[in-house]
Amino acid sequence: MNKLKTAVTDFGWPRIIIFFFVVALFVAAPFVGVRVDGALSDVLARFGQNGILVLALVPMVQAGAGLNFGLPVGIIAGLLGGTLSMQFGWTGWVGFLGAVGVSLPFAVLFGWAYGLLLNKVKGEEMTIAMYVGFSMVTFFAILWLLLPYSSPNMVWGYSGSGLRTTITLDGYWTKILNNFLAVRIGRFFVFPTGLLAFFGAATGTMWLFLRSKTGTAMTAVGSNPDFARAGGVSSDRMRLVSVVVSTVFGAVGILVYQQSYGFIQLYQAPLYMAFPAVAAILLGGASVNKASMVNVLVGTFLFQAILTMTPNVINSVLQTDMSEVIRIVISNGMIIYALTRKTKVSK
Amino acid sequence: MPDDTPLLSLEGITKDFYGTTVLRDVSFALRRGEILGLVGENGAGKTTLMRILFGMPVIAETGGFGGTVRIDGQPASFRNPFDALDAGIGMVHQEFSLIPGFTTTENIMLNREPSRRNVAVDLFGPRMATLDRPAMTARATKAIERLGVELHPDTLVSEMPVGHKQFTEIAREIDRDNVKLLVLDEPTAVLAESEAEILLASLRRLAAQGIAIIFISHRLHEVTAVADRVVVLRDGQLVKDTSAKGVEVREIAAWMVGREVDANARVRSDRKYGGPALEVEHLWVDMPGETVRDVSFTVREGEIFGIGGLAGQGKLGIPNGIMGLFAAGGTVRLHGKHVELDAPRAALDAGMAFVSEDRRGVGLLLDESLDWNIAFAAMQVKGAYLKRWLGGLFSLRDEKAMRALAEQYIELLEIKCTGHRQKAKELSGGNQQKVCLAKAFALEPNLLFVSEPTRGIDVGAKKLVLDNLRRYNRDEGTTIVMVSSELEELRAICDRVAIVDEGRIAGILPPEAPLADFGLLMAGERAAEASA
Amino acid sequence: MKTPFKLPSAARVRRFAADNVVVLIFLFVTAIAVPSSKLSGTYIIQDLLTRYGRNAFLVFSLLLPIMAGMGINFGMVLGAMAGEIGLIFAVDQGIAGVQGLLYAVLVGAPIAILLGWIAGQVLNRARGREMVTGYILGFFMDGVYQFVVLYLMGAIIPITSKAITLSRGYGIRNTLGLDSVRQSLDKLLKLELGSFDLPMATYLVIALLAIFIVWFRRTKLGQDMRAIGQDQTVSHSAGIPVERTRIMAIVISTLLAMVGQIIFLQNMGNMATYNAHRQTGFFAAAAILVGGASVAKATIPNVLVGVGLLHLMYIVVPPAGARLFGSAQIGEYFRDAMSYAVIALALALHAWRKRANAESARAGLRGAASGAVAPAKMEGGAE
Amino acid sequence: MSGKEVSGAKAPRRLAPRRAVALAVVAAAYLGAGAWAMLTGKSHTILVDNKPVAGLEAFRLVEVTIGRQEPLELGRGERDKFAVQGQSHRVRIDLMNGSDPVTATLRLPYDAKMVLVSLPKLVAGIEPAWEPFETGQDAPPPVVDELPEELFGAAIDLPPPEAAGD
Repeated sequence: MNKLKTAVTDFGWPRIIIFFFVVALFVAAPFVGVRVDGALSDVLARFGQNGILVLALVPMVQAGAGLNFGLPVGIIAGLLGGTLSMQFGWTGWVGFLGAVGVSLPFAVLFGWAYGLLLNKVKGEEMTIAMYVGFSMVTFFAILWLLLPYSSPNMVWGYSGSGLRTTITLDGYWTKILNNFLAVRIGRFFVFPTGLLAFFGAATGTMWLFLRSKTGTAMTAVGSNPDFARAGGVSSDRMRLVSVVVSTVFGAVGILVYQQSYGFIQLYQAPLYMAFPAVAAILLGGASVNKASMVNVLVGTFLFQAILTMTPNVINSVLQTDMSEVIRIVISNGMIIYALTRKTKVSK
Repeated sequence: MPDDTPLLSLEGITKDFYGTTVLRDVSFALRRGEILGLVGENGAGKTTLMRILFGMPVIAETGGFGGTVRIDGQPASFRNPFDALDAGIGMVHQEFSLIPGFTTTENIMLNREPSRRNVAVDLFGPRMATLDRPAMTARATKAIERLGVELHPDTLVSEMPVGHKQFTEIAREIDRDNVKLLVLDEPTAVLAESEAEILLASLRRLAAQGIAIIFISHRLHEVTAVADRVVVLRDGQLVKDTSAKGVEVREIAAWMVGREVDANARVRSDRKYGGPALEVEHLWVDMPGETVRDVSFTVREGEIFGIGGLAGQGKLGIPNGIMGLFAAGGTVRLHGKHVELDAPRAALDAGMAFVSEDRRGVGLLLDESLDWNIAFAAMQVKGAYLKRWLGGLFSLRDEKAMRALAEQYIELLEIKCTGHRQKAKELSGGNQQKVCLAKAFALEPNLLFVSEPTRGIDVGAKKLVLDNLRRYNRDEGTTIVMVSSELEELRAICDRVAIVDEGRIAGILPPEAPLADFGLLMAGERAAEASA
Repeated sequence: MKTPFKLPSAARVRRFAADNVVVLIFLFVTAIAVPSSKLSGTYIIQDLLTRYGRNAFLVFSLLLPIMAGMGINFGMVLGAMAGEIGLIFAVDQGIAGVQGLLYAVLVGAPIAILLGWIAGQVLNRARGREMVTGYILGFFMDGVYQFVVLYLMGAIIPITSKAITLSRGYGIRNTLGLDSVRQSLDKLLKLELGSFDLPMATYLVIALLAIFIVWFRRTKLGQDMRAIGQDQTVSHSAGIPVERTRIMAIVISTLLAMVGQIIFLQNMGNMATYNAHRQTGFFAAAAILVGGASVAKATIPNVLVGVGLLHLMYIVVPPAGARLFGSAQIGEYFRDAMSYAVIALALALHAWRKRANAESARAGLRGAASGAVAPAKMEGGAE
Repeated sequence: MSGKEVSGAKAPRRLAPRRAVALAVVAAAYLGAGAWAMLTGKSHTILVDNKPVAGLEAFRLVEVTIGRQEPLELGRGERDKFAVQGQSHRVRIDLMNGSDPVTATLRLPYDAKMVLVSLPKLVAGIEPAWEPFETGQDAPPPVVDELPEELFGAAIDLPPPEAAGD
C-alpha cells in the first residue's frame, strides 16, 4: 500500500490523470462514433513520426544539460539535408537516406558549436537554448530566401528563387518509411511497419549508446558531475557529446517526421517544435535530469494519443473544438510541473 | 561594571542528538563587559552550545535540551534566532552574511533600516515606507565609531578587503540599541595578522563599553591575549573554566585535546617502509573553506600517513588538490614521476585513488545502483567492465562483470544492502562509506587517499572501515594517506601524523607524541621541539 | 598598482566594449541600416516617438523582477492577457475614450493580481530557472486564456455585444476592433511640435511610472528586493520574507504589464484577441537587453535606450532589406533573428560572467599564496 | 526601537484601524473610478430624426448640435446620428428661421445603446422625446469566423496544408 503510494507520488498525479484521460478517450470513442481502429492507426503513425524528435532529448537530459529547448538547431540541420537532397534531384530511398547523410555533418557541426555555448552557461541552459533555437530558425529563414536553390519544385514560381514555405515531397520520398512493408488490416487500420522499425532502430541505437563507456560517463555526469569528475571524466566533454548526439537525432527526427507528413516546412515552422517533444518525454515520466527509453515510448504514445483523440472525441461530446486548448494546457502544464518539481537528485 | 547578577548564565546544559550526547552538564556564567574565550576541538560541542543559546530551530526539532539559559537572571528560551536578537544577543558567523552589492551602511542596517512613513504605508503596509538614508548613515557611522575602526559608510562590500567585511558584520550586530552579548565564531580566521590585531583591539573597546563577548577561536594566543576568562570544552563537557591571567597557551592546548598520558598510542617497530612514494612540494589548493597555502611533505612506500588539524585549516584541501578536484599548484611526484595537477584523470592514471570526505556529494552516485558506483571509476579509467563487440568497434557495459565485482565487495566489506541493484542513497552512512572504499579498491591503486573515512558513521562501522584500511595496507602494500579530524583515529592507525594549520603544515609528529604537542600544533603554535 | 585614470585607454575601451557588446552590435547594425533604408529622418523620428509611447510602459514592467533577482519576467504575458480581458469588457460595455481605458485597467487589475500571485507561487518553486518556467507559464496561461475567451465568454461569462462574439453565439472574435478607445490616451494631450505629433498624455503616464519606480527603489520593500536579488540566504537570515517579496515583485510586474498592454493596444487600435500577447514578452525582453541591461541589473536608462534602439531597428531594417536584397521579407526575418540572438547573447554573456566572477571570488580565497608558487615559497622560507 | 522606525518583518498591530480606513479609501477609490468611467464613458448613439410624428410637423431645415460636436443639418424627413458618451446631453436646435435656437436637455438611461430622438417632439417639449431604437444593425457583419492561430503552428498537426502552389 505504502509502496503504491510512493510509486504514485514518484510518477506524479498529473501523469496519472492524463493517463486515465487517454484511456477514457479510447473508451468513449466508439460511443461517439469514432472508429477505434482508425484512431489507433493514426496514433501509431504519429507515434513513429514524432518519436525520434522526442528521443533526441534523452542524451542532454541524461548529461544534466536539461531539456533541449534548442532542438530546432538539429531540426535546421535536418532541413538542410532534406532540401539539399531534393536539390540534387535524389528521390526515393536514395533521396531519404541521402538527406539523412547530408544532414549529419551539419548536425555535428551545429551541435558542437551549440554545445560549446551551453558549456559556458551552465545553470541557465534551458532559457538560452530556447533563444538559440529561435535565433537559429529565424536566421535560417533568411538563408532559405538567399541560398541558391534552383529546383523548380522547391522555389517560388514567380521569382524563381527562394524556397517556398511548404515544399511537397511527392515524387521524392513521401511516406517512404510509412509505406515500407506496411500492413493493412481492415479498412481503417494500417500498421506502418517501416516507420516503426526505423523508430525502433533509433531507440535501440540510443539504448546501446547509453550503455557504452561514453554513455555511462554521460549518465554519471548528469547524475552527479562531481562524482564523474572524481572518476576522471570531463563533464564538459560529456555534455558536448550529449548535445551533438541530441542535435544529430533532432536532424534525423525531422526528416522522419517530414517523410510521414509529406511536406518540408521551412521558415517559422520549426520555431516551436521542441515544445511538444519536451511535453511528450515529460509525460512519459522523465524529469529534468533523468530520462529513459521507456519514458520516450510511453510519453510519445500518450501525447500523440491525446492529440489524435481529443479533436475527434471531445468535439463529438462537447460539440465544440476544444482540442487546441486541451493540448496547450496539457503540454505546457506538464512542462511546468516538471520544472517546479524538486529536482530529485539527492544530495 | 560591578553587578552581581551575571548577564548570561548557562546552568547544566545537556543535549543529545538521537542518543548521542553532545553536551553534558555545561555550566558557566558571563558578566557584563567580560570577554570569554571558548575553545575546544571540532565536535567538542561549541557549535551546539551556541545553537542552544540562539534558539536555533534545529535544537527544538531534535528534542530540545536540558538545563537553563538565564539572561540577567531571568530564564530565557528563544524559539528562533530573532528572539535572541531581540533579547540583545548578537552573533557574528564564520562565513560572511553580507550583501555584496550593498554599501557598508546598507549592510549594517539590513532589515533594520530607519524609515519615514508616508501615505503608501497606510495603504499597502509598512514596507512601503521610504528609507531614511541620512539616519541610516548616521547610525552606521555611530556603530563603526563604537568599534573604533576605519570604515567608509559608502563603500560597497564587494570592493572591501576581507577585514573590513568582518568589521561590517560586527558593526551590524552592535548597531542594535540593546546589544548586550556578542558571540564571535572564529572571527580572525580569514584575517591577516595585522587585521586580527585591530579586531582584538575593537573587542576590548566594546567590552569596555559593557558588552559581554564570547570569543571562539582556535588561535590560542589570541584567546590568551584578549580574553578575561577561558572556558574549555572537550567531548561535550566543560573541562576548564579559569581566569585567562597567567594561563599558558600550552596548558590550554592540553586541556583541549585531552590527558597528557595516553595509553592508546601504539608503538610499532615492526613497520617497514620503502623509498619515497609521494613527494609534495609547495602545494597550494584553492578549495573553498579548506584553502591550502603552502604544503610540502613526503610519504614513504607502504606507510599510512595521517593528516590532521582543525576544520577549515586546509587539511581536506590536500587530497582534493592532488587529485585534481580543485585548482591547485606546486609540485607533486608519485614514485618519482611528476603528476599533473588540475586534472583528475591524470591523478587516477598515475595510480592514485581517493575516498572523498564528501560522500554524498562527490563519493557516490546516489540515484544509481551499487554496481554502478563501485565499477564506474575503474570502467572510465582502466576500461574495465566493458564488453567489446564487433571486434572492438564498440563496447558496452559488462553488467555481469560489474555485478560480480559489486557482490565481491559487498561480501568482503560486509556492506549491508538488499543486493547490487540497490540505490546508493538507500544505504546507511557507514555502508555508503564502504561503497566508497570499494570504488577506490576496485581501481587497485598504489596510493590511496582517504578523507574523513569515519565521519558521520556509527562506532561498529568505524572500526570496520579502519580495520579494512589497515588490512589493505598490510596485504596489498598500498600506501595510504588518511585525512581525519579525529586525532585519536589518526594516532591509532597512522605511522606519522602531520597537523595542518592555516593552510600550512605546522608539524609532523609520531603517533606516540604527547597529546599536548598535537594540541599546540592545531592552535597554530609551531612547536619547535616537535619533530617528525 | 596603477591608479584608475592611468589605465591605458585601449584597455578601458576594451572593457567598455565587453560590458556593452550587445548595445554596440545593435548600434552597428542599425547604423548600416538607417542610410540604406532611405527613410526620411522625419518619418523615422515620428515613428520612433509613436513607438515609445506604445511600448515603453510594457518594458518598464520588467524592472522589478530583475531587481529581485528573478531574471526577465517572461510571465509578464499574464499581465498582458489580463489587460486584454479588461479591454474586451470595456468594448463590450461600450465604454469609450479614456474612461474605457480606465475601465479596462480596473477590470484587469484584480485579474492581474491573481495571475501575478499564481505566477509568483510557481516561480518560487522553480528557483534558479525562473525564466524558462515563466516562459512556459505564459504558454500555459495562453491555453487558459483561450478557454476563457473562446469558450466561456458569451456562454457563461455574459457578453452583451453580438458584434464582438463569434457567429456561433459564444467566444470572442479573432480580431477585436478597439475603435471606441482607439488612441484615446494618445489624443488626450496631443502636442504638435513642428511636423511631429507627441502623445503627451501617454508620455506623462510613462514618466509617472518612471517616478514611481525611482520612489519604489527607495522604499523598504524596494530595498528588500534589491537585497534578495543579490543573496537570498543572507536576506533570509536577516529576517526578510524572501518568498513573499518575490511574489510581490511578480505581482507588481504583472499589474504594470496589464496597464502596458492596454496602452499598447489603444495605440494599435485593434486587437488580435488570441495573439496580441504572444510576442509581448519577447519584445519587452529584447528591448531591455538591447538597452544594456543584464538578467541581474536593469535601470531606467536601459529601458529608454533599449526601446529606442530596438524599435529603430524594427523601423529601418525591412526597407533596408528590401533595398539591399530586394526583399522586405529578409529584413523582417533579419530583425527577428537579431532580437532573438540578442536575447540569447545577453543571457549567455550574463551566465558566463557570473561563472567567471564566482571563479575569481574563489581565487581571492587563496590568500597569501595567491596562485603562484614563488610567493608561497618566500613565505614558507620566512617562517 | 524609535517611534518612527517601521520594521518590515514585525508590523505593529496598532496600525490596524488606520489601515482599515486606508483600505476603505482604496476600495472607495476603485469603485468611484469605476463608476465614473462607466457613467461618463458609456457610449450611446443618438439618432436625430426630422420626421413628422404624432401630429407634429417636420421642420424644413434644422441645424442640430449635441454638446460641443460639429452641428448637423437635416432637411425634412432626414435622419442622422451622433456618437456620444455619458447620459446627459444638451441638444441645441436651430430652426434656421431667425428664431432663437431651442436648447433642450436629453437624459438617457444607462443601458440604451441607441436611441431615436424626434426633433419635433423635442422642440415641442413632449417628454420623452426619445425612444429606444432596435434594429438588425447590431447583428455581426457577415464575416467568416476565423479561429485563433495555433500556438505551436502546424508543428504537431497531421492535416497537411494546401500544397505549395504559388
